[in-house]
Amino acid sequence: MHQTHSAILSLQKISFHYPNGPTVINDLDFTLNKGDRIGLTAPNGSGKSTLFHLIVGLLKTSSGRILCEDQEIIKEEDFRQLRRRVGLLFQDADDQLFFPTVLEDVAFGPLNLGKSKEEALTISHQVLQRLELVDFADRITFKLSGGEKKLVALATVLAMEPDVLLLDEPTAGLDHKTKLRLIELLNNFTDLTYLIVSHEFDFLTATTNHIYTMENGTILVDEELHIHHHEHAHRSGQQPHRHI
Amino acid sequence: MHQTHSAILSLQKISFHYPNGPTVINDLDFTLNKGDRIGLTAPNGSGKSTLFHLIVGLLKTSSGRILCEDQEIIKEEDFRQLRRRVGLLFQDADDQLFFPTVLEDVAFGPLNLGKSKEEALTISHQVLQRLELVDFADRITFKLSGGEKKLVALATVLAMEPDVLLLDEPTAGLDHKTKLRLIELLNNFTDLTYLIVSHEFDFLTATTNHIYTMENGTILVDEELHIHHHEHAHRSGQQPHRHI
Amino acid sequence: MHIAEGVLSGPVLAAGFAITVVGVGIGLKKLDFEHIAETGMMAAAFFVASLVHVPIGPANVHLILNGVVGLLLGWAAFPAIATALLLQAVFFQFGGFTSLGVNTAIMALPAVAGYYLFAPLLNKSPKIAAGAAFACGFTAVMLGALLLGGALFLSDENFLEVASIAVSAHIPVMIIEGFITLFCIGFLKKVRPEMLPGKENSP
Amino acid sequence: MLQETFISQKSLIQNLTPWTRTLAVIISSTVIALSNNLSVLLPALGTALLLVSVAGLDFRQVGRRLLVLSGFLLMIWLILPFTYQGQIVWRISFLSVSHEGLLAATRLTLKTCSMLLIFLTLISTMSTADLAHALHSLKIPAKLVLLLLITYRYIFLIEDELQTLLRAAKVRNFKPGTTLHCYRTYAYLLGMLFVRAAERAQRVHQAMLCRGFNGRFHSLREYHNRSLDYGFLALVSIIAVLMTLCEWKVITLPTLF
Repeated sequence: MHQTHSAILSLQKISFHYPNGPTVINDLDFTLNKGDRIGLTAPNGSGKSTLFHLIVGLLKTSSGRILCEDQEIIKEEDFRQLRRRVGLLFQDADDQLFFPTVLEDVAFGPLNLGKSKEEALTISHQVLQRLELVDFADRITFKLSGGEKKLVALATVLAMEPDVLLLDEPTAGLDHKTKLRLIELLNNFTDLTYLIVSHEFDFLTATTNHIYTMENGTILVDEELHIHHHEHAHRSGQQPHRHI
Repeated sequence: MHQTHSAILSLQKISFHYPNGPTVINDLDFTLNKGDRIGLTAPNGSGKSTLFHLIVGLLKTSSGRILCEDQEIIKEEDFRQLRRRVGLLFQDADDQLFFPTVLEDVAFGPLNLGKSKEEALTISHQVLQRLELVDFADRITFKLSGGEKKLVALATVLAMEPDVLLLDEPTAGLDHKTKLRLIELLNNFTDLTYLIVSHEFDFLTATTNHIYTMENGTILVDEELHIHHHEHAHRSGQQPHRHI
Repeated sequence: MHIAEGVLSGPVLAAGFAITVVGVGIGLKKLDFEHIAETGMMAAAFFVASLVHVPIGPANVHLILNGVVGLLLGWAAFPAIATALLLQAVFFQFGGFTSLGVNTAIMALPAVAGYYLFAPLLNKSPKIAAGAAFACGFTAVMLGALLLGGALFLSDENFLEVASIAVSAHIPVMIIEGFITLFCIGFLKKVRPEMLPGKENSP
Repeated sequence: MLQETFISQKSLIQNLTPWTRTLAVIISSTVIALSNNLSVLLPALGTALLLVSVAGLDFRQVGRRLLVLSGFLLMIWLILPFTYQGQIVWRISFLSVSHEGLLAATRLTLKTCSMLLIFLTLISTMSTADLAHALHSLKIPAKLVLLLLITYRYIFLIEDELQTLLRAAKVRNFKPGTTLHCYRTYAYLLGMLFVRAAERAQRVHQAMLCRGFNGRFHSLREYHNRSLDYGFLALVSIIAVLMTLCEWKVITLPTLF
């Protein structure tokens, strides 16, 4: 992948290992350009979540450089600025939501960005509207279903008005209906650049333009996976089932 | 499904709803005979975990009868007796392993069944041996990996020497290796009757003889899913992927 | 909120132990087996919560939360706090065996007092409930600080200045804990009201 | 991250059973807590330091733990010498330093440091599970022991949840400060921690029921004390008796003050 002037995010030879631990991310090079919709698929434990945590500075790289629009991100303050622009959707929505009501949760980000209460509420309502969650504003977040929580978590991220979205296994534990809704939503975000990590190939083919794999702590951009269809027959039934 | 004299567990028209809540289990009929290995697959929220909780009496049925070898289970004391014979493996092993070390966790059940310290230790060591976990006896629970925790949780259930196992999404969050190990273990338990709830069709085909679905709070025994193979071609790659 | 070992006099240590033995005894007696897992888990949660440092001006204080503990656990606050303090001693050497009695009493007596004084008000109108929650957090720390100061003063009258500094250092903490308790109880009221007293069974 | 810094130390101390170590700490810290005589407390600190070196603990880590006391000790040294009633030894303008004040501050420092070191060396080097069982064999009620075991089991898990929630807040640009917004955020975050703990407790209780729990708890551990244990306890007891005799002036050692 070649770096262009429109690279929003550029990772240059980043590596990461836990203190006295094995190397999780190994000389990883990657560039995300404006408008990119990229999928990453890889076996468990190949460092996908770690990669996301490194990008937003929840973990510190052992070596290598992270650049955001040609500016190197080094200090915690740089990462704070970066986090305004790069939104991370956690794998488990329960880890992301801790306010009593949906509206308060969505408004939390804007408030942290220094918006006034009124502005934060306006933004939150807009985001909820966009995700067709207006009726949820006063619901107790904790009591929502898994799928609803996932959408609310997405709303909390979008309320920060990011340029880039990082989605960590967004379909984990979701029912089919919510998955379809998520696909539709992502396809409607024409102004967003995003990077999705997922096991579900079908979800990635429906939402991204390029799919790469991760192996041994690095992204294999040379071995792009091509979108393709599956034909296969079942002797029995229309029952929902899953192949591995 | 017909009831025979060898029915270990028989559910007759059981229903359940939370107070003022919707009906979760609805007129469910089901019989588990000795030696049965049955899989249940169903969408999220179709009441699978609720069913298991009803069987072992963690929730009380709103109506219907639960019989264990032709004896109706009614009072808490009946359920206490039932729980010796019907072991439930929880979805989250962290909920089931509540002691700091493995051995005391495994021995807890036998001790509660009135075994002496020595007997409890003997049983625990035997179970750990059977699951090839002998080295784990003195390990600290919270330092185990997810897969290890699952196997230890299975050990705690087996230490009660149950006739029937209920496994609630046993593969959730497990890596491939542990899944294979679990399949092997279950297939070696020739003396066990079990009922597995799982999303993973392949896991069920590998471990059970019959697979049923749950829908609208009841088990559809008429629409048994048949074990079958999938043939399909990919235009690209040997990359691991998943079909839905 | 704890006193290191080796500070207090024998009689004060003994009195602390006596109070704690009685308190833990009552707590354990009221703790039926249905609630052992819950109390253990809440003790773990409070232990972890006390690791959180909140800023006040340029400094940080770590949370005490004995007001919340009292409201949620009633008399079971005694065994839960004793457990959490023992873990603090093992992990961070905050106190030790000899001061465990006094330290438990310092935190748990106000927790139980807070339970009796303010728990009944939590089911009243939102304004009263909010006021009660704030007052509970504030009072629990204040009483704790006074007990701490008292323990120092009773050990040696010459500790008067030390004791008064220790008490006044807790004044900002009282205010912070008031707000934290107010919001925390408000959260629980919305999200899981059955955790609050009067919603389920008595302590 | 919650860490048991001293737990994996291999030394003579680790060869003693948790029961021995717990009893030794109870005996020695009780005696030190009740002693005031410097000719008792100085040897006590010496013994504590000796224990630390026998245990082979990392001195930097130990020093870090002593720093925990530094705030309190600083306050003691800044206040006690000037406020303690007694014979004045120095006068610096309007401040006067009393002999008794200096003595009290010294006494306190010696006591807290030696007690912390003894606790650290003998108790913090074992897992809390071992401590719980040791306390059980020292007649602490089974219910309390079970409580301690469950609490210890789950603090790591809950701390993990706390860190995850704090990270989630950080990702959304939360920055702690002296504001109501900050306190509200922390309170909600902790509220969520408590709610999750309560929900987990419910599941744990169900799991306990499934394994036949009826409120009785049986500890599996038995401690087989060996001659090393009895020797150590005998040594601790002799020192304790000597200290007590010294404290009560039944015997006297050369005093330094």
